[in-house]
Amino acid sequence: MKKHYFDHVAANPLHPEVLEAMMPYFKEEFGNPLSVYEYGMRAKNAIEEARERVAGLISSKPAEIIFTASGAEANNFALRGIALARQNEGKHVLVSRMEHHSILNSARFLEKSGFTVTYLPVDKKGFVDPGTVKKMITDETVLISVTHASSEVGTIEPLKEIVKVAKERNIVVHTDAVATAGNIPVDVRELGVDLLSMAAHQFYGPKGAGALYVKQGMRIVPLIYGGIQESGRRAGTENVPAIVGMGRAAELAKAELAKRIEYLRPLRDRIIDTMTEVDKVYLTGDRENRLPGHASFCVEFIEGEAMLLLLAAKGIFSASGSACSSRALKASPVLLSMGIPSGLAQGSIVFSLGTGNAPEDIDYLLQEFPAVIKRLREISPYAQGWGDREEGGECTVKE
Amino acid sequence: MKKHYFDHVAANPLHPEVLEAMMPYFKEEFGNPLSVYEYGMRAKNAIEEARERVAGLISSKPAEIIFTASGAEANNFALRGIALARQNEGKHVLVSRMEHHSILNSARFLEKSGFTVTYLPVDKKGFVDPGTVKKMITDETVLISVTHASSEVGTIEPLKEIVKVAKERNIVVHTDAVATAGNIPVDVRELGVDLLSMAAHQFYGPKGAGALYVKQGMRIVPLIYGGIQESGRRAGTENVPAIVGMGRAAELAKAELAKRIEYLRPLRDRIIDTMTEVDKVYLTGDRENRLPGHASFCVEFIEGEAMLLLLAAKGIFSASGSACSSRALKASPVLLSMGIPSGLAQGSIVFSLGTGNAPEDIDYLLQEFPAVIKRLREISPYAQGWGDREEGGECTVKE
Amino acid sequence: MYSERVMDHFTNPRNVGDMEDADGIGTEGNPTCGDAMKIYIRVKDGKIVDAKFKTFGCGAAIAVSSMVTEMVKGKTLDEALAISKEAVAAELGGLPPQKMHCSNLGADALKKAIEDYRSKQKA
Amino acid sequence: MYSERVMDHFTNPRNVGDMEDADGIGTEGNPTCGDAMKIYIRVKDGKIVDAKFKTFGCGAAIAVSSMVTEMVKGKTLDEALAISKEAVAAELGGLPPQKMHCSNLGADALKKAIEDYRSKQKA
Ligand SMILES: Cc1ncc(COP(=O)(O)O)c(C=O)c1O
Ligand SMILES: Cc1ncc(COP(=O)(O)O)c(C=O)c1O
Repeated sequence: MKKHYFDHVAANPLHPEVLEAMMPYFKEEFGNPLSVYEYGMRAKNAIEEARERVAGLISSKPAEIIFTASGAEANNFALRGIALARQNEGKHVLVSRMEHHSILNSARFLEKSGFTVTYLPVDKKGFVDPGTVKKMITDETVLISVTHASSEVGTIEPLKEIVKVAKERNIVVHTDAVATAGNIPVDVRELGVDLLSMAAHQFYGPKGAGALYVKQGMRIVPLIYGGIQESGRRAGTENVPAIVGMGRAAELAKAELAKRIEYLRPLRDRIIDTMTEVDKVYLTGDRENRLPGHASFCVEFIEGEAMLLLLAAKGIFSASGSACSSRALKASPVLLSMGIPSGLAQGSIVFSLGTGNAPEDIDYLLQEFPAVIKRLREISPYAQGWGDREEGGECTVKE
Repeated sequence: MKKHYFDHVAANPLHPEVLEAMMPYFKEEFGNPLSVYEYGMRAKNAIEEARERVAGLISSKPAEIIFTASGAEANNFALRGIALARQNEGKHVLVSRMEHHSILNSARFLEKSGFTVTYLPVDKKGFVDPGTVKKMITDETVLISVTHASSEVGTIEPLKEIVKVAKERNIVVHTDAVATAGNIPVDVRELGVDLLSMAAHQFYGPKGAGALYVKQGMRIVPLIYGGIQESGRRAGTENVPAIVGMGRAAELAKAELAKRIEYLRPLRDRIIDTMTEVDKVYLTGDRENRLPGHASFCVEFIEGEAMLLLLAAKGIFSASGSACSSRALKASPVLLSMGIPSGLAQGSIVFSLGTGNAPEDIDYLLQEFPAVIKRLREISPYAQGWGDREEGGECTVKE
Repeated sequence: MYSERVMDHFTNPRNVGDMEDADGIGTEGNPTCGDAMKIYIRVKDGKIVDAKFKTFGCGAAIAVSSMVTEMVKGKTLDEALAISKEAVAAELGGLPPQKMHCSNLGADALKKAIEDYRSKQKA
Repeated sequence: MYSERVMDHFTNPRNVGDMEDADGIGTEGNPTCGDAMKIYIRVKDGKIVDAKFKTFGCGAAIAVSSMVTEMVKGKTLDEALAISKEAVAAELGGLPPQKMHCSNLGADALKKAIEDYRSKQKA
């Protein structure tokens, strides 16, 4: 059966040219970048070239890029590194309710370490309101972290406006751009952010390579201590092939960005247009201001994992923010933060497209998906309405 | 010119079978292990198989292995994760003076966070004395971290005895086994340690894959927060190919361990026997109880980087703990901790062998190295003795 | 993740549907948790002669419902009451550990259906 | 890491050696820091006519010593005093930033050698 992969927020296939760029570093170029002889120098040069390419993708200086092993590491590093570096100026942090777990759980760690965290609300289209940010800032606020786009709903946040209100009060702003960097234009000067996280696997680069942009002159406490790699800000033998791959992927993304967006948007729009025609299927997140390949829905009366699996049985691969599909067994906090009722949130499904998806793949999806919905609704006890369950109940998992 | 690579502590070439095992995960098997459909399941299975293999290498249970991106990350995680988890029981930590930077600098971070750290002395052969450990334990001690072997001097530490004195007082013991795991037999039950760090690139596995063994039931606070990867103990999209590579490398290392050791030891011994015949060339670390492929020296009156570079010009690649070769511009704290005078420590040179080194490579080294020493001594102002400089002076780097 | 038996019962669930004038109806779970099921039974001479279900939930929840409705047919009420979560999971060739408790509500819903039947009998 | 010029002066250093009855001797640095050099000069008619060095140190330190001893030949003492670290580094095609200050002691050692010569003249 032909595979139709629509889960690019979970994983991207590696671009063949990226793999090609990496290969020498799995073979003859195995040197440690710290070594002073030729193997080391070539490895070091390869990393610095990658740094330039990654910087090029977001219009930063190369020295402002710190490589990490994942988006999650970059997010932990940013939140904790800045909070620690600035704790003498205040111990209040603002993060939005639609942040990735790596931000939310880092924020909880900060709470345990004596910081106060305020969680910014999200409106029903998935936007954080800069006006609300302004109201929630206190004299103690040292850091604001708002995602550039959540991978679950795809809405692109009004970061520039958020930075504007933050800068009136001299507050550092971090953004999690894991879902956007390499997928839409990201320019750190234009956004005005001080820190920005990214992950190579979100733009056809390898797993195991992420980066944190840290504006020149900004002090940050390391997350991983050790040697002098990454100017002493992130220790550990560099994952040279992965970093090289990230560099090449960044270069390709920059060159092809407009073309990729132009290709993906109409495919995405077809999915949104067709699926929102189906009874009680709702788009999540904003219609216009969203990631180019991202179509996310809540389907009433049925559950996400069941959809995923029936679709997978037809060779269609997607994601869901439902409790059962998350392995964490909790419905997506992102969806709940937008005011989506908990029962409806269980019917979450996300199609995230990539350049490998052909228009025929979308035809197939749009043919099969309504049938899956129909089938599961036939099994559902709520297909006529939620009844007294409309508000959802208390969720007690019995041990 | 033929290359003679004797710097396996800095980087190992990837075993071709390891790369082969990794390749599918750079191509068709690009799934995210968290995904519920087939791509995800295969990626998840691949990780769990790797976990079994890594566990097999150190005789632990698979569930006791947490994958990280480097040895440095594993060390940071261990020190800070255990210190935080146990801080209510006491805020004193013991680490040896010959630890890797990732331990020493994590220890400094703990000091800044309100812990007291005592640094265990090292004798002139590079051993930490269990009796001294016993004396330095206080009622407040919650964690002891002693390396299994330093990659700079190669001495294998009496861990079992250290664990014994720690266990009399119920203290958690971590060891940095980055230099030993995959190179000599490492059995966590036999050693009795509670935590153990390792890195794949030290046994012909890929960069970007490390692991921390955490004994079943031991609570540890995460270093990287986020999703539920690694049972919620280490977040971030798993670097599937690197983890698979680490698994395969562990499997190969386990199968070939005895053979590899038997091959390397005589080569190492030839280097040691020949070089210690040269005037004022001293072996660093213990003669017998050392890593099988590790020959480290201090050469009096000349400087390490100069040796490295002249050797490199002859196609011989090695390492040094001298200030100039470290990029951190400080002489190896490990050598100084052993009581080696600072001037002599600048003459550090380390040859670390691998299975790819042929006996002829050693012939070549033993022919060229004495000539390099002679040449540099001809340039040195101290070749007749250190004179009034014998004790070294104050090192003031002028800006 | 799921066994073949689970996938079979999920993709081809048996006994899906509502039952008009059922003798007992039991519901368990709720949408907030992601799993909710409704089981209908028809009882004759102290034995369950038919069972149907409607389920909102993941693959495991649907497979469990399907399997429970299969297992009860022909059983006495007491025999049916003795069906445990573990027994259902075992018949399905096992369930992933994280699904064992939250999605495995079939036995509970069945119990409620039997209670419903008995309370109606008393009335 | 090093430029070709540095590598040339390191692998084939010029003017290595001690100088018997030198007119001036200057030493700078020490083994603790990893770099120490000794520069000898011979002066005739106010000009440096010969220079030699002995250096303990890394590639940069040896190359710097070699270059400084080349640069001073034929220079007046004042001209020689004007040779800066930066000038030596420039002649070498640049030095890595981290080596700029700790290994680039040639100009300092030269200064000391000239001072040594001048103080002897006064005596
Ligand atoms: C003994 C020891 N510990 C820790 C490390 C750090 O490991 P990594 O470079 O993978 O972070 C090293 C470096 O190779 C090492 O030799
Ligand atoms: C918005 C966002 N932030 C952070 C992350 C974490 O990145 P990683 O999985 O590389 O740790 C993800 C995951 O893909 C993400 O979608």
